[in-house]
Amino acid sequence: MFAEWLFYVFSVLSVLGAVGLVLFRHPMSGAMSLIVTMISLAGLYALLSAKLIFVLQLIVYAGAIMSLILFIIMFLNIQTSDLPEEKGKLYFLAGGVVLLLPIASFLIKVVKSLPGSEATIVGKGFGGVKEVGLVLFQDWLLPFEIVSILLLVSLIGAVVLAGKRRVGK
Amino acid sequence: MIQHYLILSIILFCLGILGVISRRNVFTVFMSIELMLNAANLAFITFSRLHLSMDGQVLALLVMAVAAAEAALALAVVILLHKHKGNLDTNVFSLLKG
Amino acid sequence: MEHTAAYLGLIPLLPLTGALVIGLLYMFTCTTNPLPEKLYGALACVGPLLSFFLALVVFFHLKGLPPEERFLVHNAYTWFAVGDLHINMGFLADPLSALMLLFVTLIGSLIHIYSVGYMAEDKNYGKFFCYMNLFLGAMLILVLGSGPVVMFVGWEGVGLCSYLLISYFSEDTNNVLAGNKAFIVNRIGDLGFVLGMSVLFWAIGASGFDYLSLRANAHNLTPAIGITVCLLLFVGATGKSAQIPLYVWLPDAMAGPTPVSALIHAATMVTAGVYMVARFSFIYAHFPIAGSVVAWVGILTALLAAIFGMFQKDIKKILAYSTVSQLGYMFAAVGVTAYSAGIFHVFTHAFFKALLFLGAGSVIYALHHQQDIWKMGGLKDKLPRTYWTMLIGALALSGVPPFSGFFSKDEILFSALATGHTGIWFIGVLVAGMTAYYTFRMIFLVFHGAPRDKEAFDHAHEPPAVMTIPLVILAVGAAFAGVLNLPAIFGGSLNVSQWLEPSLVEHHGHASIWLEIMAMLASIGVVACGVYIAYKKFGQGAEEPVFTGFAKIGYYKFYVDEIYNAVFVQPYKGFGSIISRFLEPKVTDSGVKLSSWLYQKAGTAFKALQVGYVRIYALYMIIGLSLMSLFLSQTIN
Amino acid sequence: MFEYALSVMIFLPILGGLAMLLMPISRGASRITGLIVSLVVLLMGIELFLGFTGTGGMEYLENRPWIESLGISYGLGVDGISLLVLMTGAVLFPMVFAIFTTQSKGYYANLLIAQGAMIGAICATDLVLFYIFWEIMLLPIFFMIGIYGGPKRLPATLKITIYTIAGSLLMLAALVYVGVSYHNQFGKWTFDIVQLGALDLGGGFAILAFLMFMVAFAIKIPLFPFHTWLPDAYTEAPTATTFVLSAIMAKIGVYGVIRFVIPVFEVEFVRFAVLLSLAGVVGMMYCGLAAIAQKDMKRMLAFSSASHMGIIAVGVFCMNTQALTGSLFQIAAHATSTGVLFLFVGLMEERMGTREIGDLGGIAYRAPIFATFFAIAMLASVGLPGTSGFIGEFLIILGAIKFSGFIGFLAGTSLIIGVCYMLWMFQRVFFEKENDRTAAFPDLNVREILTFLPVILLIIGMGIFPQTFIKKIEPAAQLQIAKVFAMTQSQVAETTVPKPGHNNHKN
Repeated sequence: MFAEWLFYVFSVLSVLGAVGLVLFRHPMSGAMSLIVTMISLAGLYALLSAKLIFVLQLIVYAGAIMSLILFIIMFLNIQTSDLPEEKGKLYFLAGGVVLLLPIASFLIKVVKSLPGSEATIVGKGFGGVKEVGLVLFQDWLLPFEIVSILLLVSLIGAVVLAGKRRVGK
Repeated sequence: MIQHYLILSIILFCLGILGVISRRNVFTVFMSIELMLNAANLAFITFSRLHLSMDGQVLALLVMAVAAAEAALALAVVILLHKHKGNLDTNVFSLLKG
Repeated sequence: MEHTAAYLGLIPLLPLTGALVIGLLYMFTCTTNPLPEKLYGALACVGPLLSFFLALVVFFHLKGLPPEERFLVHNAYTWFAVGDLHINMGFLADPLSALMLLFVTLIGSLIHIYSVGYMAEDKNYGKFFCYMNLFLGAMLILVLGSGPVVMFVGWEGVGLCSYLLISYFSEDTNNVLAGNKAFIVNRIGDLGFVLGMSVLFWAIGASGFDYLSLRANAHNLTPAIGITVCLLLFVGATGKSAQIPLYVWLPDAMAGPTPVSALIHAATMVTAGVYMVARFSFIYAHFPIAGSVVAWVGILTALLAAIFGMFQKDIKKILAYSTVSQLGYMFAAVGVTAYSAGIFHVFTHAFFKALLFLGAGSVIYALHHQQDIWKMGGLKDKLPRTYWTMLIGALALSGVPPFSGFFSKDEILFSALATGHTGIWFIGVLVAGMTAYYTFRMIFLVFHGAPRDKEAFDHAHEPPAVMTIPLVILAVGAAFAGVLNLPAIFGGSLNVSQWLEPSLVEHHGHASIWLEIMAMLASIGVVACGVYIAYKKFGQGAEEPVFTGFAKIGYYKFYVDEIYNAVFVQPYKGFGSIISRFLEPKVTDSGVKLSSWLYQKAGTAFKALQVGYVRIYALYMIIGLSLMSLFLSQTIN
Repeated sequence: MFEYALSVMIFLPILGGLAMLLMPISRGASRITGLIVSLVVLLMGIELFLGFTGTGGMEYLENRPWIESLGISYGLGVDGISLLVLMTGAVLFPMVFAIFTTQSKGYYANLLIAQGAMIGAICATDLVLFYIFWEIMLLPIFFMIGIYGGPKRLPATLKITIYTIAGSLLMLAALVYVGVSYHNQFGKWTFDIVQLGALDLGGGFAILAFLMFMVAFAIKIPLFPFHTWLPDAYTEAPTATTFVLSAIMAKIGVYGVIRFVIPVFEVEFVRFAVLLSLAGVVGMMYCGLAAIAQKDMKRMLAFSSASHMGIIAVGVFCMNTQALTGSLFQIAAHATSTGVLFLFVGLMEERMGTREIGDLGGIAYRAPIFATFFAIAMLASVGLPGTSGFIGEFLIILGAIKFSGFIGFLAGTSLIIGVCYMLWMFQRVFFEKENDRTAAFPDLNVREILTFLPVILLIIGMGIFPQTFIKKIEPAAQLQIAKVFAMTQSQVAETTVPKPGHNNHKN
């Protein structure tokens, strides 16, 4: 019961954060509201007994990635005048909603047809570091390694892109 | 109950799409994509709980790694964009125009 | 017998080989080191003379057989065979083709000899004789062919040679145009021939498509098909033999060298149509309606050409129209089923018309290519041999007894009367008078009176013997050939007609002997009038008149050429231009142009969608997904 | 060894051409290579012709399963229908290499590839295999027109591409339909043409598929009104390509109709025969009339070629042995006459730098050998007896008369129409006064004489001894016609007997 209550709180918060992201004009406000969503999602992960992911969501997403974004936003020192004028935003929003409604309703229909199940918290033996780690390093070893290469490539890529260019080229 | 998680995931995903197609601010677009990734992660984890299998969580983990890589690259691009064009409008990128 | 039959293939082959040899020699040497003319002349005469000799052998062989067995067939090989259609490259000698064979090779040889002299100054000597030999070969195939298809080979072959020889002096555009005209008009006729053959084949050709089999099956023809076949074949004949409405090419064909006019456009090729109708007598005789059409077309052509002939001033044009006119007679004859009379006229006409042409050639040769009779005159003393031989020819042409033309023409007119075609007889007699008039108009203007062009007159001289000897031989033929077919009232027994009997299917008319004598006297009287009028007007020398009224229209040949030009040629060319300037680029091609235009427009339209903003592309994806979802939602539940 | 003759004839030129492209050899060496390869193919073709027995069935069969799950096989064979088409493909190519000495390596390589693909299309007995070769055959043609063509080559290439690709795609669709129908009726997959003959098609889809096939072939033939690519493509293409297009590729269109359309779609074919033959006749007259208004010799010949193809098509649509045999014979005759005329025009263009009829004149005086050869080819093209052109034309007209008097009459007018423009052109080019340009025209040299002589002799030989060829093709034609009639007769019998409840199914 308490878990259910928590679920509604987190979901409302996350939706509000997402709506904020879409609506706020300044990216700084958007980022702040996205952090709300992220943290709420972390809560939801916890409700789903995914302990490791709950931690990682907080550390990696809400912590690392979002602070990187915030850092860049502040680094660029974005003024309101730098922001693009978004005149047709409302039309796009309204149109987007109209277009997304059928998709969402279809997906929801699909979800509804799935077998229902209670989401009670599972204790030991599920979602911990050990369980995830076992699966990750046994069944998912190759994707894991590929992702590590991807990270390396993006690291180098970011350095090359953002680094100083020699003049004249 | 578990279906509500999935519905929430759908809603968040749609909001992410909405952000991508309606906003011209690079940061917002970028963050909307992050939102969509998160929505997907939520679905993964919900299914992982539903089937009591770790695979979904592993996938979510990988998605996070990819998101981090993406963030690094995307932000580098944003910096470049700002350097060259002086603003943050996605409409500046119109090289795909036929 | 087998032995003689094998000669049949050889007869056309000899001149063809001659043509090949001369042609190759000429082709490879003419631009580098031309060979001597004597060589070409000698080579050219060998083939025709040998053919003539072989023709004699064949003729006498046939003569030695009983009348009903007088035919020789030589099938060289199967030409082509498809389904029921089985065509042999076969040659048939029967009385009809043997007679044709004889005079074609004889006159052909004589004209070849004559040409050796006449063409002496021409630089393309070899080419000329190559064509002449080729022509003779084709003509012999035409005559000897054992079936219509083989005949058609010769038929088209002579047309080709006619084209080549008419446009022989090809540097002058008019000559080439005349050649083109001849070929194209002939082709129109050939279309009739081909269609006629095809219809005939599907009707009765399945069990053999040669004359003998066709003749055996001719009774199976229904009237509708039979008449169609007759008329279609006759279209072919009008083309080749210059009858209404396709006669227009023959006068223009005089652009060729004079021996060509004599050989091709007077003696041999143009009579092919008559020969063909006679060959198909087994069909024509069954369908008198078709025969009447042939006869009327023939006699009207005779009349029309005679009218034109009275007003011409070019000596060769006069003879050309006279040829058309005489051909009309022949068709009148074969139309009223008097095939032997028609063929006999072909035979005599070949002599006297070749004679007249060669004589005219001598005159032209003597006057250095002057062809206008109003620039001649008084040549009687300068060219005595030419004069006398031409006079014999003129008398024969006019139908003055006892020259050959009288007998053959009279036979035709009497046959018309005897079969009840009074109208044809009447026109025929009228034309006889007109013929006499224009023939003697020519003779008087050329040979009598005072010379009109003094300088040319002084330089005129009798041509060499190689040219005059053939004249003399032909003159003998023209004078006495009639004896071969003396009718009963002169104590003869129609030898030629009897000879031809086995080849033809004839219905003889019956008429009293008094009628025959009356008719004969009438035509002699009319001819005499014609000669007299000509003598009165031109005998003592006359000045060139200025044509007015009817004479002018006659001189301009009723403007038929102009009308044809306006009605057929110009629209034809116009169609061509319309198609290539308007229809092809604007209408027919519009389908492709339209489709490419549509693609372009659609491309422009879709280009507007390609705004270049990624988020808009994402929007398109969403639109697609949305539509798919709408569709898929209906499948759920 | 000789049982793989067809495969060798197909792949030797293709591989030779590809190798030529890859290898760094000079243009002279590539010409010699091309000449040798095409001569080998020629010799094999002659050997094949002599060994051909002409019983009406397929000979030199090769059959190997290829894509077994769909019943597609690598099947080759020759019968009377394809024999003469194959011979034109094998015999005429060496001339091109012998005459045109100054082209580039790619040009010669493309020619070789085109030859191999054409022979493949001619020999294929499997519908899919045929389609593949049919498409391969187009590629070198596009390249040759697009790269080596005249000043307006790009629009011409675009036009021929649009046309032929459209046709090919329609054919592909129809081909799939045929395969699927066979699977539905007999429960197995095959594209073998002999087995497809057993198909019993009916209904609107069959008509649609038939029309798709017909459009594809009509474009290639080309049949009125799908001919508009032809004048542009023929005019702009380099001479050798025009030669290949007119002498061989157009014929494959006609051949395709006989080989693939008639056996499968007998009923539809009979139903549309009148319409199709009318299209052929109208095209013949239309292109013939257009030819007389042309100022460019090559363009005139292009229209003339289209005109002749119309008459050949009529022979196919008349559905009797004579007309069909005539068409098959005329295919070879037309290839030798009009094809060679194109080569002559190419020679003239090479020597004098112009093909405008108005600029020429008097060539016959300077170049009697050339003029004689030209005249013989021209006379064959107007169907003069004694040349190859007559036999085919006569048989076609004869057959057309049986089919319908009206069509026969119109077909017969080709006798007149052809001669009009040809004589007009001959007069302007070979007769009349010579000018500075033509006065310098050199006659054929020994090499050229030796190249052209065999074909000129062939033109005359085919006119005088046609039975040599006809006896090899006639049984196959007879068989084909017999099949059509057997099939349609049974169809008619079926439809006339009323079957309750099934009446509306047919038609």
